[in-house]
Amino acid sequence: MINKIVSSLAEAVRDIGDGSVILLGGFIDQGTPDRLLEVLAERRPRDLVIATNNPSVNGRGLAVLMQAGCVRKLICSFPRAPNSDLIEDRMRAGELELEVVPQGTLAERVRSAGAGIPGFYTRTSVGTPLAEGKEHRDFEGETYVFEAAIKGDFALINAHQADRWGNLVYSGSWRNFNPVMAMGARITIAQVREIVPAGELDPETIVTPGIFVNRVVRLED
Amino acid sequence: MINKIVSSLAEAVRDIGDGSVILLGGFIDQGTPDRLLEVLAERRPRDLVIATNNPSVNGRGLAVLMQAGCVRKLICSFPRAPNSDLIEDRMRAGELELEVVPQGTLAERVRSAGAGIPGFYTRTSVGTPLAEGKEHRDFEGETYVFEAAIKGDFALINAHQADRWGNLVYSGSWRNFNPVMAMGARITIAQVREIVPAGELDPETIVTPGIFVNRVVRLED
Amino acid sequence: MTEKLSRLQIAWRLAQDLEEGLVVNLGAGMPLTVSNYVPAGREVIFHSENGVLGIGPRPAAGRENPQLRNAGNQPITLLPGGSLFHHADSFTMIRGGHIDVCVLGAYEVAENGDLANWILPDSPRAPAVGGAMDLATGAKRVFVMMEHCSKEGEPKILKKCSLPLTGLACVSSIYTDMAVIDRDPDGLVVREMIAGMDLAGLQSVTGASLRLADHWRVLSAPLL
Amino acid sequence: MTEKLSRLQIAWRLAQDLEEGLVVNLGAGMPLTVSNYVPAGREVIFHSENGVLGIGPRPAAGRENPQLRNAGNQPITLLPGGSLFHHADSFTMIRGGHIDVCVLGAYEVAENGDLANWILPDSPRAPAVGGAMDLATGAKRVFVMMEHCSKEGEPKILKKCSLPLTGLACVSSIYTDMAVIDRDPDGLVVREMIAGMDLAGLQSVTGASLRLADHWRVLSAPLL
Repeated sequence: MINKIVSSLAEAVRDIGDGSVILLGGFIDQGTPDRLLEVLAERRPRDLVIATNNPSVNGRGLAVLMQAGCVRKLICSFPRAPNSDLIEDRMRAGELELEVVPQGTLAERVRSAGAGIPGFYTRTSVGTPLAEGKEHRDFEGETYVFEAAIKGDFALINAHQADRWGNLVYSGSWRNFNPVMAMGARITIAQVREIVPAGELDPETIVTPGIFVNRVVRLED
Repeated sequence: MINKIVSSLAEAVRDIGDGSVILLGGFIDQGTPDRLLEVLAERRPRDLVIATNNPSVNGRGLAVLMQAGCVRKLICSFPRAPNSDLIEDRMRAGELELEVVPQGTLAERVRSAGAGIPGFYTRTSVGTPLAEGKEHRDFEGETYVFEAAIKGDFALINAHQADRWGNLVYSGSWRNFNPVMAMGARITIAQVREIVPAGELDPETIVTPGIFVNRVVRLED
Repeated sequence: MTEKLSRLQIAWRLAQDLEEGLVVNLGAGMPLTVSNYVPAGREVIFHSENGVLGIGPRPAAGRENPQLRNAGNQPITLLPGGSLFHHADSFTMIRGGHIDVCVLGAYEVAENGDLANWILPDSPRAPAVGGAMDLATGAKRVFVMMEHCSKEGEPKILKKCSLPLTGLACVSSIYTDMAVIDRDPDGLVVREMIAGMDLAGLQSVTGASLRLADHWRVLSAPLL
Repeated sequence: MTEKLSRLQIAWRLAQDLEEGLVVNLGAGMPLTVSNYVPAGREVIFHSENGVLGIGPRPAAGRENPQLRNAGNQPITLLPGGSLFHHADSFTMIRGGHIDVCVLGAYEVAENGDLANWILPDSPRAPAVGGAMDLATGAKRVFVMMEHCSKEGEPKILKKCSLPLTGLACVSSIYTDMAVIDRDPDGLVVREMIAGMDLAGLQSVTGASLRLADHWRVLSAPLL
């Protein structure tokens, strides 16, 4: 019987090793996989590359992982937060590399990886510092820049409900990057608030089909 | 008050002119916009370019439009059907141009158009006749082919329920290409089985947000 | 005398130009206030890039849903007809030209429509772009709302931006505390000016050449 | 004597190799029969490219849902855990390498794994590819099921395909009425042969060189 449910956060993140590329769902502090990140931080992996919209704004999750010195590179659209001094200090110390990516470009780069597409052209960022050094190309008189896919070794995401096949539904604006990151990684791990029996989620309303999900762990109340 | 509901099929297709590029939802005969196509055929537009997974297999919809001599070019993945003699005869007579596209490439070319992406790279079709004449490029040791976006002037689709904002839900496997084609056209027109008051569709379960839909027409029972 | 508009009055003025049925994205900060001033009975569909269409009035205190917030992280409600979707679909809407209007703040706007609104080169803070470039480039029309001049009194509407750009030739209209200015193929056209202001006066606080529209009007807004 | 497998027996044999938890796409036609022979109690998730995951048993007569069919247009059911999605997401699954196995028929397979299964150049019919190229290229493993030889008795497993290709170096395993053959970096390896067949006999009806696996077994299937 297929069963993607694991019994603990520690088991869920057991094989995230040094140097892994990790995609994070969430937006600001909406639907972030905080508990997975905090338990991962206890293991002190080194040199992680994190792709996320923004750093932790609530001092939880990613902030804990960064404070533990686990992150070598941050790929994100909005690297600013109440605690972003940490980011800036580490950048100045040469301990953290930052790649700033427009928000929609970040989403599409990850979706591309999930869809077997090595990269795509977009008008977004043309003429700005973020397009510098990237391939430019004209289509029908408009200039576009090439953006390469970002493939994750792991995705850590947050969802509302799951079943044992890994099907997921979200709630409100906590959906955001979560279904996208789920598509772009080799192994996707979801922290969820509720697990329901297979068949209880309406097939018409499942947002992330279980094919994109490897492990599900329910948060303790 | 926003109201995308129009009162007749004829009104829904009123401005589809000669030479239009039209994207069709549906797969085999699952969820095809047959009535919109049949009413369009009555107006005898000329030189239409149709992008669809397959020709009509039930003699309805697209078959009626083709029999009326309205179609100049067919972009599709599976141009074969019980009535595809019509296609082959017209091709031999030089009256119909056929562009065969792998099914997933067709979906992604249309989604790209909807997403402001002029084209993308895929491994699909590399080494086959369908990649001939297209740009090839290597990424990390693999060869990819460039596929250009297909932007529709119109999309004709089929959905289960709609509201006055144009939000759509589908039913079962009749979803297929419909939400994709809805994204890729300048004007999207949906034939639906039911119209419900705004707010009745659960926001979590809407598949095609109304932003992608311009007109909705309810089929008579 | 020339009474400048407050920030809320700028938002009010801009809101009057949002026609029924438009899909509008409001940037974080000042632009978010625009939604409060759409004339009653007019349906405008507000989009938030974190995956929401059809944002309604701010929830009453104590009635906030923690799982329903906008891109500025404020609690929101959904109107009947609202929908939810993920980030890739949200930016398909933006990048694909499905958003009718986005409203952004600006550091600088150039007469060719170039926009600079995301980074000050001498800032010690990490550079943060968010969705600004996607919106500036992808929306059908970009409305900028800002003070006409910087705190130091320097013009923010310029011949050419000096700051790093957000988007090229993307701004369609500028709403300031002194004027409403549209961009056409020949440059910037003043559609409205506050009472007491004339073109020479406005030109003197503007770094790009302005023309006056034939049927220009007085810019006014209710007290807010 | 050498008793060749029937088509259903080939499907049965292939089904035994589908491990619990795999996501499997079955091509139209003969491959669709594979789902009938997965051992009881083993959960295999069947995918259909028109937007379905978790296909269950064929519905009973009179219980068909006209709005729930597979890519071969047959009525289907969904298992608990099944889900529905649109074509772009469905081919994200395929092109993105999320499908563990696809099962396809073939006109020809080459020893390097090239597959030809979509077009006969002398056919008067319009060329039709459907999802074959996406699946051949995108699935993690491609299982071919076919008769070992053509109706004319010619080998279909060849040094090099003569027909237009569907995909390059994509076939992992071949299930025929005579043998189960895997592809490894050095070429084709016979894992199973029907009773009475030896390598020389199989080689004589095969256009590419075959090796025999160290622990090869007899290919057999129940009467179906």
